[in-house]
Order: sequence, then structure tokens, then C-alpha cells
Amino acid sequence: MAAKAEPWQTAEVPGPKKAMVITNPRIVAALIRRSKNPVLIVGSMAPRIKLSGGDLVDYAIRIAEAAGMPIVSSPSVLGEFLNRGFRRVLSMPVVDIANRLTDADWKGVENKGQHDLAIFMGFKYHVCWLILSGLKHYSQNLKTVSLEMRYQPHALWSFPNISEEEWEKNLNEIIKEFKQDKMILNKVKEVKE
Amino acid sequence: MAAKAEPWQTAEVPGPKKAMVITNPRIVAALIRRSKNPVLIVGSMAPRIKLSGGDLVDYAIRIAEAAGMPIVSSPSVLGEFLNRGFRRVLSMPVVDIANRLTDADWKGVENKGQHDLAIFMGFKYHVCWLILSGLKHYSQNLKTVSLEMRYQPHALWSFPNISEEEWEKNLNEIIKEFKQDKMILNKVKEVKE
Amino acid sequence: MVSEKNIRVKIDELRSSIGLLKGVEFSIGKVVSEEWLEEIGPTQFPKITDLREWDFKLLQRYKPFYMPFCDLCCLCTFGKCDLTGDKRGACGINMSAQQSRIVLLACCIGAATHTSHARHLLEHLIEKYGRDHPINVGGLNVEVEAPITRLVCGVKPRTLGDLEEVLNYLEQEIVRLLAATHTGQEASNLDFESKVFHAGMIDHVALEVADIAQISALGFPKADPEAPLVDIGLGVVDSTKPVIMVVGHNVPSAAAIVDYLVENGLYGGVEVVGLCCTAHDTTRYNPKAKIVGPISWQLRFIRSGLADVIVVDEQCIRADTLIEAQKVKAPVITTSDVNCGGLPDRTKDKVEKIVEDLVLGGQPGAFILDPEKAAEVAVKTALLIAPKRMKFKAIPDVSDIVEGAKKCRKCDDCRRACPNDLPIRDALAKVLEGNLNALASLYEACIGCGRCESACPVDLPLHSYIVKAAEKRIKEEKYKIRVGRGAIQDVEIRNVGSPIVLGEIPGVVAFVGCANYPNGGTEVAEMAVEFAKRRYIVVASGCAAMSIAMYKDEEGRTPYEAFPGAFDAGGIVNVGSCVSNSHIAGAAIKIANIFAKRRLRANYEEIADYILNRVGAVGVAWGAMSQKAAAIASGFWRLGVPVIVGPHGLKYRRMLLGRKDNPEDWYVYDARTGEKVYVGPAPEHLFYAAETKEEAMVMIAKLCMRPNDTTKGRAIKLSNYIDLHKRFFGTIPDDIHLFVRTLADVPLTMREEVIKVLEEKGWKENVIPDPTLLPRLVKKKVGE
Amino acid sequence: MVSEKNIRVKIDELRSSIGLLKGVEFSIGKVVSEEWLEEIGPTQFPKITDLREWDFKLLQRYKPFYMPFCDLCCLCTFGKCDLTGDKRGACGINMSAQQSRIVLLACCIGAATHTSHARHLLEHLIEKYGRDHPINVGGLNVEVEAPITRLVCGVKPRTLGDLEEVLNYLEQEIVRLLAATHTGQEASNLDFESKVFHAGMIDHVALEVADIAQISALGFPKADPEAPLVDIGLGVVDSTKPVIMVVGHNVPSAAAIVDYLVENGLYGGVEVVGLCCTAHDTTRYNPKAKIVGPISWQLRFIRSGLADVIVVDEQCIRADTLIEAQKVKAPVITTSDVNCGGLPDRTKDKVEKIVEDLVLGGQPGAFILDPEKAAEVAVKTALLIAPKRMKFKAIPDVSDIVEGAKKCRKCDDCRRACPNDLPIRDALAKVLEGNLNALASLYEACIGCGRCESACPVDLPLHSYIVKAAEKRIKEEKYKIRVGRGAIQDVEIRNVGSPIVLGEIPGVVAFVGCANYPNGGTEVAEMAVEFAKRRYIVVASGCAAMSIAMYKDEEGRTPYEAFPGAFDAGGIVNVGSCVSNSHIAGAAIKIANIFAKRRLRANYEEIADYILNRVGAVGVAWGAMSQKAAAIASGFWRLGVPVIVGPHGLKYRRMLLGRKDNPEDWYVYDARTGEKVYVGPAPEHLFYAAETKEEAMVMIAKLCMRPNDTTKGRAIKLSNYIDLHKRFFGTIPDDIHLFVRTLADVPLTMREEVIKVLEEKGWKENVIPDPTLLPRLVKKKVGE
Ligand code: SF4
Ligand code: SF4
Ligand code: SF4
Ligand code: SF4
Ligand code: SF4
Ligand code: SF4
Ligand code: SF4
Ligand code: SF4
Repeated sequence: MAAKAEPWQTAEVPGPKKAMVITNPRIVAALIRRSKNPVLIVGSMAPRIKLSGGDLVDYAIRIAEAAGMPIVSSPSVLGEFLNRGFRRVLSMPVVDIANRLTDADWKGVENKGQHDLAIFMGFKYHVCWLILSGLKHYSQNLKTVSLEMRYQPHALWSFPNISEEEWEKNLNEIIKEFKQDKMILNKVKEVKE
Repeated sequence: MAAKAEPWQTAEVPGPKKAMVITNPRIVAALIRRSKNPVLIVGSMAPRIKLSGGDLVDYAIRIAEAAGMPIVSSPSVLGEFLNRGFRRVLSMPVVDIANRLTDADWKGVENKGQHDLAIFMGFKYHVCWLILSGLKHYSQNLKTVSLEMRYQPHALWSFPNISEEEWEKNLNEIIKEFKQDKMILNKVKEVKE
Repeated sequence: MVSEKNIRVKIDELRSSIGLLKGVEFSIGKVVSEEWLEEIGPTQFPKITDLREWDFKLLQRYKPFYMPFCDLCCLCTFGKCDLTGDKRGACGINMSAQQSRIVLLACCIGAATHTSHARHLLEHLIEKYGRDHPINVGGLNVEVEAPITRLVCGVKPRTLGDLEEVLNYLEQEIVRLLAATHTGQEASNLDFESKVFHAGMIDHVALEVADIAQISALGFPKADPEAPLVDIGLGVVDSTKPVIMVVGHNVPSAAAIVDYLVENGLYGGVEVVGLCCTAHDTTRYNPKAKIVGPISWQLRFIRSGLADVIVVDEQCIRADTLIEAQKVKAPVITTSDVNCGGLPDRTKDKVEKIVEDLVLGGQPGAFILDPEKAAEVAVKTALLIAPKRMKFKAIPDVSDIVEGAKKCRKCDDCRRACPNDLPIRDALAKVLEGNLNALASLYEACIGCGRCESACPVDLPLHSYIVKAAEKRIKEEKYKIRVGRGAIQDVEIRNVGSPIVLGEIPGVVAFVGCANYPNGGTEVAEMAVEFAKRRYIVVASGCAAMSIAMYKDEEGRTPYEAFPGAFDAGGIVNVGSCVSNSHIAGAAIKIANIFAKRRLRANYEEIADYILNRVGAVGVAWGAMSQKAAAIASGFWRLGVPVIVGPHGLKYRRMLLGRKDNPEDWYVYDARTGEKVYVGPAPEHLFYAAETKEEAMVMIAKLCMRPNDTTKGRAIKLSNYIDLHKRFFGTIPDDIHLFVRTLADVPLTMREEVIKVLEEKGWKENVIPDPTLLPRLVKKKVGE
Repeated sequence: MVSEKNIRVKIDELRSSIGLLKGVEFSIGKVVSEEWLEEIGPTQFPKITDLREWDFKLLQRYKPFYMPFCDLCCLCTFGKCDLTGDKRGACGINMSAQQSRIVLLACCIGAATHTSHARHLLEHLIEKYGRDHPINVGGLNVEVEAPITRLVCGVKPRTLGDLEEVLNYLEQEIVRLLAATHTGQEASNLDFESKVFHAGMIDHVALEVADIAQISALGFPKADPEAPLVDIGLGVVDSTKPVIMVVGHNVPSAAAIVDYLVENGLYGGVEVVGLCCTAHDTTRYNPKAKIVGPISWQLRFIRSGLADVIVVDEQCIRADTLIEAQKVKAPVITTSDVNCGGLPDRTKDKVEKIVEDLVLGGQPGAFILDPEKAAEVAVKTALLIAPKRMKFKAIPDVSDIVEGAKKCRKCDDCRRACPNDLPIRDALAKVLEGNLNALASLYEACIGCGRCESACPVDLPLHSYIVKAAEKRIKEEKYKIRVGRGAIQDVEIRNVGSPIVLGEIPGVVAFVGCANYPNGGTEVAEMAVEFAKRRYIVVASGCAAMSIAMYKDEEGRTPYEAFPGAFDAGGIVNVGSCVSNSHIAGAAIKIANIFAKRRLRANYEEIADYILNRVGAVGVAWGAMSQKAAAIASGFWRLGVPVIVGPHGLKYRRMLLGRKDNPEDWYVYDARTGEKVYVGPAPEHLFYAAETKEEAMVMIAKLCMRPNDTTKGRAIKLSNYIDLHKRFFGTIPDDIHLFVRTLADVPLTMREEVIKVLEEKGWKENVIPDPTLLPRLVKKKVGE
């Protein structure tokens, strides 16, 4: 695991503070559950990354819906979300959302105040690397999670460098976690009713 | 283990190529055995580092004697070796020995030609760090091993950051390995005779 | 006020040692500054802090957002220091100050490069053409010959010699700025940023000095919208002839080669081909020269073996040129003291002896500081060595690629080393299936850096594999580029000033900088063509200008053939090499001066305020990679021109971002009343990195909006913005309410959908002020 | 030849526009250069490559050994690039070129800092004292007033005004050198190293310009061996008075404070204490001022709360001064455009208003570019704020330390952040056992960087803990330092020239540079005392000169009290601040010029060759940390003076090491015969980092040997070398056979043991030549 948790681009060495490795997708689910105001940030590569169960836009939608959180999408991906019927999405250049995430007074994508968790997927490697660097240094109350296929050292949590198969499996497991949650919740509701 | 194999001085991040972690002292013994012309390089801190079984000069002598290799000592430690009756030692500033180790034509400390293995102990952390960096980049046929207590990322092999106790145990095990060698060799000889 | 002071030095010397020459004082003063009648403004030869107030106004609105490229600082032996989060280094510095310090360092390097380039070029030209050689960049068509120099320095250079004092000032400022990066100097990131702006301004003056000097002395096109079209592309080289390749930015040795060939009747017999800006400038000198391409073509062209002799001057030259050239047995001549390349100094040796050593002695190259001698050696060597070399190349055959592919360990180290994350290993795997297409398809996005090869544990020459796989396509790389025209004519400014300022020409879009593109140069060409079609004024320079050429429309026309070279709506204007970027800034300044009659001389703040609020100009450096590019960008920022970079531009480690959601940031003074008026986020950002070409294009359209737009102009700009947004993103933008001041701003054809957004957002009507950020420009104070 | 050229500019202007002033040409030429009769040498105002041949000779013998401080390059957005081993970056650069490029960058920053310091200082002095103010650094005692400037530039400055042209040249060269660090410029590491030397040479000129200007104008001691003794140490501050602390390197604001106090009869009532070089220069200006200490004392002194107002100028100022000062409620005044600190620009505001804002308005500080105004504000603020602040401090009580120790998580992050790997956690653990000694014992080796505090996850103010623990000791920190004397007198040179060159004075050892010591400043003092006792000439400057003061012998005398201040055997000479380092280089040059009568003017190679082969001078920068220190060191290298640094100096990432085991490296020409003669490895290294003080001392003795030593001189040097080696390492050195040329070289008292070594090593006798590396200095060619 250790060797795999190296920056994917060999030279993009971050420094002393490096992302913890997500050894189990449940960690992600737990982080989201514990978050008061999470946001999923999806980059311009998302529609171009095709997995067996859909492209990364599909996965973003599934995760956002399962976990009940809004998406901020890179402008060029906005249409993809809307076309697929996902509405809880705001389009914003990634530098803008990152900049806002460093402002304690920002009201957040849904006017609920600053976010405490930002989850990233669908970016060029070095773009995500740098954006996460900005957040690591300048938004110390924000937890960041990378769901990219490659280790993102500037996140607080990241997958290591994994295969496409493993990646897809992990994404599915995160979604499953929440589905189970919902089932349980529904059951609880049923019981209560 | 992974977290422990970080530079001891937090900021002395090396870059993409980092030392393999010596998980078992036998690795060191094996490296020395496989080497045609090893050398042990001992720094100025050696006499000041006291372990329960002696200071680092003692350990250097034990290792060199057990493994049958010469020592290059920092000038200020030379007297310590001589006083303890160890004669297979050459005194040389560490920058000089390092510089010579990058010269393919150098004849080595005992005129047997360039060394293929250099083992380091007894240096200030950053001194060893930088010297090993020079060797990593400029003596590509040389294997380097750090026997320091702290992870030295520019070596080819290094202990991770370990406790003094663990360190001493490891050093003793290396020595033991060679003693066993010698016992076996002696036995072989006995049998042959 | 360096220049003035230096002049005084002389006077005092005269006075103190000779006594009787007191009257000289006035005469000297007159020469340099007093024959120009325009009243001097407040900031002549400004020092670092003279424009700090203006900088802080910009930085207040466009706050730096840092993305550290490294958590550490390693600038002194107190370090390395870990600056993560709120940690401080051993010198007490924090991360924001450190990041801005590195940006300043980069801009100092950039400005120093242009300034010393200008200095050496000028020394050479003065030696050759005399100190009195007049500055002439466009004859009667260009009266404002040096808008940046006039603006910054408050002097009006008439001759080459006049430019020397300007350079003295630039050097003094750069040294001071560089000093600020020393451990234990500047403590505040905002002050570092202000210094970054200063470095950028200095850089722009240097660009202008260099280009107007060479235009004047070397007979480059003088503001000619119809500068000739020349050949560009790897496929244009006539390989039957001896080929001399010139690389770099400083034209004297290349010009000397052309001269030598012409003088000796050899011109038809030898090909002179250029790479990077020296290529631009060689074609400006003689349009028979040819251009290979931008910096990213260096490795592939050297390895092609077509060049028999390689002459490098300075800047953007691969550091391994000598190693690569030796692979194809082509001698290298270095000609600049900033890149001697470790070669023996042959400057004082006899030409014949040098040639002999290169041709017969097998010496890898020579360092020759004298351009004329270097030229003669280059030509003679090329003629003699060409038959021996027989275009010996270092590009593999297909069978080599197959062999290589077999050796591949599938470690992916190549991809992990590739700046563009290209899937080389996968492409090699396809080779073993007999398919070279995957490899060939990497060609466009490959910036030719060679890092994949360095990384490969089995030393496969992967870049060469890609080039070989794309061979057919490369042979077809034959395009046309319009020679760099230099300055913009005053009359062109007069004609477009009003439509630009009022918004009827929706904007001036400048494609500049290097070739570190994320997906290849075609993107630049596509952007340029799109905006030219939309009747923006498109200008270009450097590598970007070359990339624009390497594109053909359905009818097979390159953009320079399809669009006119005039500085007018729908033109695509190649100004020239990197130093010609000065004409782009110059055009913006001239709009304020010539069209709007704002005083130019040493009046920086007012002009920058004018541009920021009124001139819808945007710089796009899609492949910006160098420290020079950083300096050029910062020169634009201080002048109020926003700059967009491609995704690699994030590595400049900080953006200057506006917050459209903070209304308080977008107030200006109404110069008519002194009231503070909300004008919306126009322009929204000062430095912005886009992830994709589409994102960049929408942002270009958006950043062209300025507070002063007339309703008609704003409607045109909005319609471009909305149209592009819809086309690329599928929706109408959700921020248009911020840009509609009155209903007259709403584009007629989009009325319904826009009004819908306005209603949703609770839009209210605003006034359109006479906008300024400078209280002193308010004609009537509130309450007066 | 910049200066000449600039002069010509003026002339041409006169000629072209006025016509009748042709004769001026000669007069002007005369002023600057022709009144000095010495014939001009070959390298006036040398350009980068003019001394390349000399540099390559040095680099051939002293090859760079690189220890990369990082495997990566991150200088442009092509990067980061992994340059490990033989990899190349995206620009084609390799690791050696990259490391030397970074060294060049550091030296450019250093040289720029000194040059712009000189420029600003000179501007200020000219404004105040006039351009015609004469250069006078030692009256009749110093005829060669500017040895470095004469040597490098070939001009002889007579007035402050004459120095401006020199600065123009320096600025031009720095900008050019900086340009070479741009991506895609210099490709060869050796050429980068040659440029490093050039930057160093430029830096030395800048140092000289700055110091001779301030000595001349401000009445500093003029080459006075008996300059007064002043107080130094944290314990010398009279805390009953209002205290103004001045920090930095550029004296005008500190001098203005002294002036203002004197003029207003306030001098006795206010303490002016200095840190770093401004402290040196303030005492040179007025010996009633006091020195707190070197750079590493900044944090502890601010936190002590003793300073009521902090005035910073430029260089070596902690970037967190404002934050730390706010903790103790002391306002900060920034006075330099290279360190504005983000404070509001109050330069044009009224003094009373600024004071009010600082004292009553609670403003943290002000940026005031005008030294006189800054001074007035500082004094008035100090007087008013002192009673309010009541020396409010940020140093904890012992009970706080105990509480802190309880909170400690034992993570060791503090130690891992500490440059000197100090066991802070262990010391804190001892505190809980009621023992503060372990903490106090860290004080000496603590360089006051504060990184431990930044690293601590529970935010313990660890540096303050250490300071508090050592409180008793700190109160006793009362020492004496001799005020910086400036230049060395010509007569002193005449007296010591012969014994130095012949070897009878075994060497000149210069302790210079910053306070990044591995084990505290005492080591520097001990080294200085040892060599003074051995009758070397010991010189010192900057922080090192301060550290030497902070030491007492058995009789309680500080070194400056125990040893004379004369430039003679056994003297300890404080030349002054960092810019006074020029007098050390100057002394070496003057030995060649005044004693040996070598021509000085623009005759660089010959003088450097002379020094390398004959003047046993060694620089020791035990705590060197800055880019300035790097530049100063490289100035010494080009001049043939080896430099030793402490272990942190390895972080400069390359050494220049000789190989004594390669005899072929140690041949020189015998100037008498032209023959090549083996002279042994003297001096063995050009840039060397020692692990320990002992190692450094033995190396100092060894590096003082030079090929020209007489047998008597060599015997003395050898006996020092052998004696120190035996004392510290317990054995006779194993390389003495390389330094014994004839048996007469063998020290009499060591004859037996030396001969034994010689026999073991198969030593053979050698001749002692008239050594030179320059073929042109050979009087008679072999075979002639
Ligand atoms: S400049 Fe400051 S932060 Fe950088 S290494 Fe030096 S002390 Fe550390
Ligand atoms: S040469 Fe091309 S493929 Fe290779 S690393 Fe560079 S950009 Fe990638
Ligand atoms: S680096 Fe070389 S061996 Fe590794 S995958 Fe790439 S081509 Fe194959
Ligand atoms: S545009 Fe950039 S890469 Fe191209 S030549 Fe200019 S600086 Fe170099
Ligand atoms: S700043 Fe650059 S050179 Fe320095 S440690 Fe970081 S990556 Fe390495
Ligand atoms: S300067 Fe060269 S090695 Fe450094 S980052 Fe840029 S391309 Fe890479
Ligand atoms: S302040 Fe002292 S103890 Fe703390 S890290 Fe710095 S040197 Fe070490
Ligand atoms: S960093 Fe702080 S908590 Fe950790 S060991 Fe040091 S003092 Fe204790």
C-alpha cells in the first residue's frame, strides 16, 4: 500500500503533509455521514472517463444522490448533469469553488454556510493536485477527499494509485453504503409510523 | 512502517526516489556479503552517540570487524578508532570520501578499486541526508546503506525512524549475522581440514 | 527618476571638473526629455512603491488564491522549511508570502531575460547602425512609437541611443525587486504581489525597447497589416539543401546568416529554418526564411536530422541540444553569453580553423560571441558537412518501435513522467497488435519534452516513437503564417477605439505565450478562429502565433490566409515574437491615449484605470510555461488586462480571482459625480486558469465586458457570452443578472430567456457610470 | 565597458543636438577614468565570459560536487521535473546544471541585495551630502581606497557620484546573470559555475561601493585599528529607558534616529539598540549605541518586550516581526521598499498623526520611506508608548513552562522541525521533574528560528521556554565588541605583505557570515581566539564578528579586549557589517598591489592568480545561511580564496573540492621558466563544509598553505597544521608529504615524525617555483 500511495505524476511530490490512504471505501461514507455540509466537486474530465457501469458523471450523480449532497461541476460538465436529469448542481470553475472554500464567510453552494467536506473527482491529475494544495494550506477547517483513481497527496483522504476495476468497485461500495443507510432509515421510519 | 519511513527532519523531503526500508537487519548483512568492496563511513557524531552496549564507534568497529571491511572516519573521530586499537581506518572529511565515491576511476580506500557499497553511520541528520543525495545522483553503480537511527531517504536502504533500543538490537543482529557466517566458515574449514 | 538623475551625474561632473560648461545642463535635459511637449505625469520612472496604491486597489478586488506547488521553502540554508498551513519558516515567512515571493522571483527572471535580451540586442544594433539611428516602427502611421516607454518612463525615445537610459532604469528596478526575494526581506504577500506587478510593468518596457529597436534597425515590417505570408511546419523544409537551424530569441546571429548567404550569393542553396521567436524574427528580417514551429518542436526537429548545423542564441533552447545534436552528428554553435553550453570559446579564432574542427575534427560545437563570425562558420560548416551527414537522423524505424514495445516493462513510468499524462504504455501495447495509430494519436498532445524517455527504465526513445508513428501527418505539416507585423498603426487605433471602448467590437483577444498546451496547439487555433469569426480583434505572438497557423479550415486555408492581418474586427494579427507582445499592451495604451486623449506621459495609473474600466482586452496564454510568460502576464495585470491560462498555468501557483458574489468588491467611482456605483464583476478575474478550451472561450467572452460598455456594446458582448455558454455548456449562464445594468443591455435576440433569469435573480436596474477607481479623476466630488 | 559607453551616450547626444560641444568628449572621459595614471588592464568592466577562462582553470582543479537539496526542479510550469540521476527535465536540463543554476540564482539574489542596498544607500547619501562628497576611507593611510572597484571596473572613484557608474555596471551584469537562470538558457553546469563566480565578483564590488560610501559620508571609523569598544549582548540594554530597536542592514534610518536624539538633547534618555548589520553600522556611526546580537537574537529580543518601537530597514529581518511585535504591543516601522510589510504608506503623512495612530490608535505599524521622518516618528512614539507598554513581554513564566510541559504530546514534531535537531521534548520532560537545566542547555545551540513552535500541535511557545530557562545566563550577556574599523591601512598591508606572502604569518583567517551555527556562536569565538593566539591575522565581520565578542577568557576578557584590532599577526580585526567584507577581499588584493606591486587596474586574472598562489587567506562562514553569504563566498572563490562553511553549508548544495590524490591537478607554471611544476594540493579545496569545529580548524591551517610559501613559511604553516591535527585528531596527518617540497619545509620541532611519514609515503623533493596558472605571466617560455 505504501508504495502505491505515491503521487501518480512522479514529480508532483507534495511535502511533509500527505493524504491518508482510503483503505476501505466505508471511510468515505463515514466522512460524509459525519459532515454537516458536504459538497461533491466534479471536474471537466468526468464525461471522458468511462467505467463499465457508466462514466464518471453517472457515478458522481449516484454518489451525490445516495449521500444527499450537492454537486459543483466544472462549467463544461454542467450540461451533462442537466441532461441526465440531475438538478442539484451548480456550475463553477474549479478555481472559483476552491477560492470560495477558503473563505470562512462564504455561504456555500446552497446558502447553508461554508462546507466542512469537499469531495473531488473527474479532474486532470495536476489540476486536482494543485487545487487540493490550495485547500490544504488555506482551508484548515475543511476536510478534503479525493475519489480520483490516482493518489492525490494534498487531500486529507485519497485512494492510492489503483486500477480502474478497483476504483469502480470502491465507488460502488460507497454508493452501496448509503443505500443501506437509506434502507435502514426507511425501516426506522416504517417502524415509527 | 510506511509512516515511520518519513524523513526525520520533517522538511527534508527528498523527491521521488526514496530509500527502501530495512525491515530486517539481515538485508544489510546480505548486501555486505554480496558486495565486492564495501566501506563503512563513520561520521563525527559517532563518539557522542551512546548506546547501552557502547558508543557508535564501538559498534562501527564491531560491524567492520565482523564484516571484514575498512572504515572511513570523519577526521575528528580518527583518534577514537586508533585508541581502541582499530587500524583498518582511513580518516577523510565526509565531502571528500563522497566526492571520491562518485569517481569511477578512484582506487578506493585500500587500493582495490572503486567501492560498490558504502554504509553510513554517525552523522548529523542533514549531513548524511545531503551526502547521500550526492551519491544517489552521482554514483549510480554504488549501493548506499544508512545504518542511522533515523530514516535517510537518499540512501538505497535505510532503517525507518526507530527507537534507540530497536536500533541497537538491529546493529547487534547485523554483527551476529556475520559472526554466524564466521562460525559456519570456520566449521566448513574444520570439516575440510 | 533614474534617467534624470543619471543625466545630472554627467552635468555635475562637467561642472565640478571643468567649470565652464554649466550651460550644458539645459541642453542635455532637453535632448532626453524636454523636446516632448506633453506635460509630465505623476509617475515618471516609477520606483517599486510609487504604484503600490494602484496595485493594492487591484489586489483588494482580485485577491490572490495560492496553490502551493511545494509545501516547502528551500531558498536558504536555514531550510528546508515546512510552511504547511500556518507554519512559518526559520526566517518567519508564511506560505502566502513564500508563494508570492516565488512568483516575484519568476517574474524577476522573466523581466531580467527580456531586459538583458534588449540590452544585448541594442548594444549590437548600436554598434552596427549607430546610436543616432532613428526609432521608426511605422513611419507616419505610428506617431506614438513607444507607448509603454512613454507611459512608464515619461520619455520619448527618438534614436537607438535614447533607449539605453531606459534600460538603465529597468536594470535598477529588477535588481531592487530581486533583492526583495532575499531571505529576511519583504514580509507581506500583498507587497510581494505589488512587486510582481512592478516586475511585469518593467518587463513590458523591456519588450518594447527590444522590439522597437530591432524593427527600426533591421527593417522588420513596420506596422504592416499586410505583412507577407511565410512557410511554417515540419514539412516545409527542403531537405535536399544544407539546412541551418536557428533557435532562440535574439535575432542577430540569424540575421547575420541571412546577410552572409545573400552577400555570397548562397541564399537559394541553403535553407534557413527557425524555431521559437528567432524564427519569427528571422522571417521578419527576410520572409524567405522558414519556420519549423514553436519550442515543443525542438527535439523532434533535431532528431529528424534535417538540420546540418544548429545555431542557438538565447531563451527557450533545450539544455540538451548538444547531446541531441551529437546523436545526429550536427554541430552546435552557441552565440550568447547566457548559453555558452560549456563549449570552447572560439570567438577569437579563425573561421577556417573553427569550420575544420567542426567538420573534420569532430568537435561537437563552438561558442562564438560574434554574430558575424558565427554566421560565417555556420554557413561554411553547413555546406561542407551536409554531404557527409546525409541528413543522418535519430528517428527510429517502425521495426525499432516494435522491438522497443517488446522490451516495455509496462511500468507506466513514462506516463507518470509525462506532463500531459499521455498513455504511452497503452499505445506501445497496441503496437504489438500491429497498430501504430494509438501512438500517432499522442502526437498532437505531446509537447516534446522528452520526460517519458528519461523515465523509462529500459531507455526507450518514446518521443521519437511518437514522432515516427505520426510521420505521415508531420510530412503534411505545411502551413502559412503571416510575418510578425510589429506595432499597431495609430489610424487603426483611431478607427477601432470607439467601437472597442463602447463595446461594439466585443473585445481584443490576445493569444500569447508558449506551447505547454494540455491538448495540443489546435485548441489555440480553434479559439482564435472562433473569436475572429465573432468579429473580435484577435492578436497573437510567439509560439501561440505559430500554433494558430498550424490549422486548416474546410477549404484548406490557414487562419492567416482566411482572416485579414489588420487590427480590426475579425482580423488575426500576428504581431511577432515574444518581445512583440509589447504592441498588444501598446495598443491598449494607445486606445486610451489616441482615441480617448488621456495623457500618456508618466501617467500610469490613469491609463491603467482607463483600460481596466473601458478596454475589453483579454490575454490568453494557453500554453504559458516560462518565467517570461509570468512576467508578461503581470505586466498585463497592472495595466488592467485580465489573463487566462490553460490548466498547466495553475502551476504558476496563484490566481487573482474576483468574487462576483461579493457586491461590495464591484464598486467604482462615477467620475462625473464622485458617487460609488456598483458595476458588476467586470472583468471578473485578473488571472484565471481554465480547465478546458471551452471554459476558456466562455471566460474570454465574459472578461471582455467592462463597466464603461454602452448598452449596445454590452448587448453584443452579452450575446457572445451567452451564445458560447449555451453552445458549450448547454445552458444560459446563471450570472447574467450581474452584467445587465439596464434592460437596454439585454441582447434583443435573447430577450425572453435573459429576462427570465433576471426575474429569477431579483435583478434591479443600475446606472452606467463614467467609471474609475481613482478618486482624483472625479470631476465633481459628492456634495460639492 | 559599460561606463565608458554610457559616457559616450551623453557625448553623442551633445554632439548631435548642440553641435558645438565636441570637446566635451575628452573632458568627460578624463573625469571618470583618465586622471588615474595606472595603465588599464585587460578586463575592464568584465562581461560574463571575459573571465571564463580563469574560471574554467579553477573549476578544472576544484570540481563541483553536487548534493541536490531536492530531486526536483519546480522553476517553470513544465515542471515539476524529476531530475534524479541522469534524468532530464522537460527543458532538457540535467541535475548538475540545475543545481549550479540554483546556486547562480542564490548568488544573483545575494548580489542584487547588496547592489540595490548600495544603490539606495548611495542615493540617500548623495541627496544628503552631495555628489561631490569625496571618498575617504582612511585619509592618507589608505591610498588604494577601492581595491575591488579598481580591480574589476578599472576606475578610481573620487566622489560619491563616481560610484553611480559602477552601480550601473553591476546592475547590468546581475540582470544578465539572472537571465541565464531562465528556463532554456545556459545548458552547461560549468558555465553556470563560471557565472556564479561572476555574480560573486559583482557582489564584492557592490559591498565595497556600499561601505566606502557610508564610511566616507557618515564618518565611520576610517581604517582605525583602535576603533572604540561598545556594549553587546542581551544583557546590556538599559530597560529603564524607552528602547528603540533597529534591525537590518541599511543604516540611514538608524543614523537618523541617532541624529534626531542628539539634536533634540534626548540621547541620554532613549536607548538605541541594534540587531544584525544595522547594529554594526549604528555603532560605527555612534559608539554610544548598543548591539543586541546577530540575526538569531531577533525573536528572543522582541519577545523580551524591551523594545518599545521596532524600526526595520532591509535584509535579515524576520518576516513575522509584525506579528511578534504585536504580541508585545510594540509598533513596527518599516522603512524600505524591499520590506514594506503590508503596512500603510505614511511617508507623506504628518509625524504627529502617525505617532498618534501608533500610540493611541493601536495601529500595528507604519511604512515610512523617508529616514528622517521615520526617525522622528520612532523617537516620539517610543517616548510616548514606553510608559504605556511597561516593557510588556511575551516570555512565559516558569509556571507557564510547567503547564506547557504537561500538555506536551511527546510527538517530537518540535525536534523534527528544529534545524539543529535539538531534543526539546526530552528537555520538557525534565521540566516535569522540576529541572529547567536541560531546557536552558538548548539555548546556546538554538538559532532562534521558531520552527519548533510552528510544528508543535499544541502550540507551545517552545523558543520562549528555552529563553526563559536560560534567563539567568542571558542577563549576564554583557560583552564588548570593537566597532567595525572599515578598511585596512596601506601601511598595515606593507608591513604584513611580506610575512604573509612568504608564509611567516601563517595566514589570514576571516570569520564572516550569518549565525546558522550548528552548536552555537561560541565555536566561532573559540576558533578566532585559537588562530589569533597562533599569530594568524584574524578578521571578522557581520554576525560572526558579534559572536566572537560573546565569549570571555579565564580573566573575563572578551576577544576584542584580549587581542589588538590591528591587521597584524595576532590581531582580531572587526571590519564591520556584511558590506565591510569588501575590506577583507580588498586586503588580499592590496597585498598583491601594494606589497607585490602587481598592477591592479582591470587586471583581475593576474591578481586572483597571485592571491591563489601566494596569499594564505581563508574565509570561514561557520553559520552561513543566506543568499548574500553565497554571493560573498563566490566572490572569494574567483579571487582564489578558499571558503570553509559549517555543516549547514552543505545545504548550499555543492562544494568545490580538489583531489589531492590526483597529482596532475596540482601543476602550475613556473613563471621564471615556463615549466609545469607540481606544487601539491595548496590550497586543497575552494569550498568545503566541515562537520565539526575541530575539522574546520585543521582545514583552516591546511588551506593557508600556498605554492609560493618560502621554506620558513611553509614550516610554520605545517607546524600549525600538524599541531592542530595532533591535538584534535590524535595523529599526525597522513598527507604532509604532499606539502613538503624540500626538507627545509619540515618544521624543526617535528622533524623526526614528519620524516617518518615522508619515508613511508616515498616522498621526493620538489622545486619551489614562481607559481602561476597564467601562461601569459611566464617570463621566459620553455625552450626559448
Ligand atoms: S527563506 Fe525562510 S522559509 Fe525559506 S528556507 Fe530560508 S528560512 Fe526557510
Ligand atoms: S515527450 Fe511527449 S509523450 Fe513524452 S513525456 Fe513529453 S509530452 Fe509526454
Ligand atoms: S516507462 Fe518504458 S518500460 Fe515503463 S511502461 Fe513506459 S515504455 Fe514501458
Ligand atoms: S512563446 Fe514561450 S516558449 Fe515560445 S518562444 Fe516565446 S517564451 Fe519561448
Ligand atoms: S520548492 Fe521546488 S526545489 Fe524546493 S523543495 Fe520544493 S520542489 Fe524541491
Ligand atoms: S526549468 Fe526545466 S527542469 Fe525546471 S521545471 Fe522547467 S522544464 Fe522542468
Ligand atoms: S527556535 Fe531553537 S529550538 Fe526551536 S527549532 Fe529553532 S533552533 Fe530549534
Ligand atoms: S511538538 Fe509540542 S507536543 Fe510535540 S513533543 Fe514537541 S513540545 Fe511536545
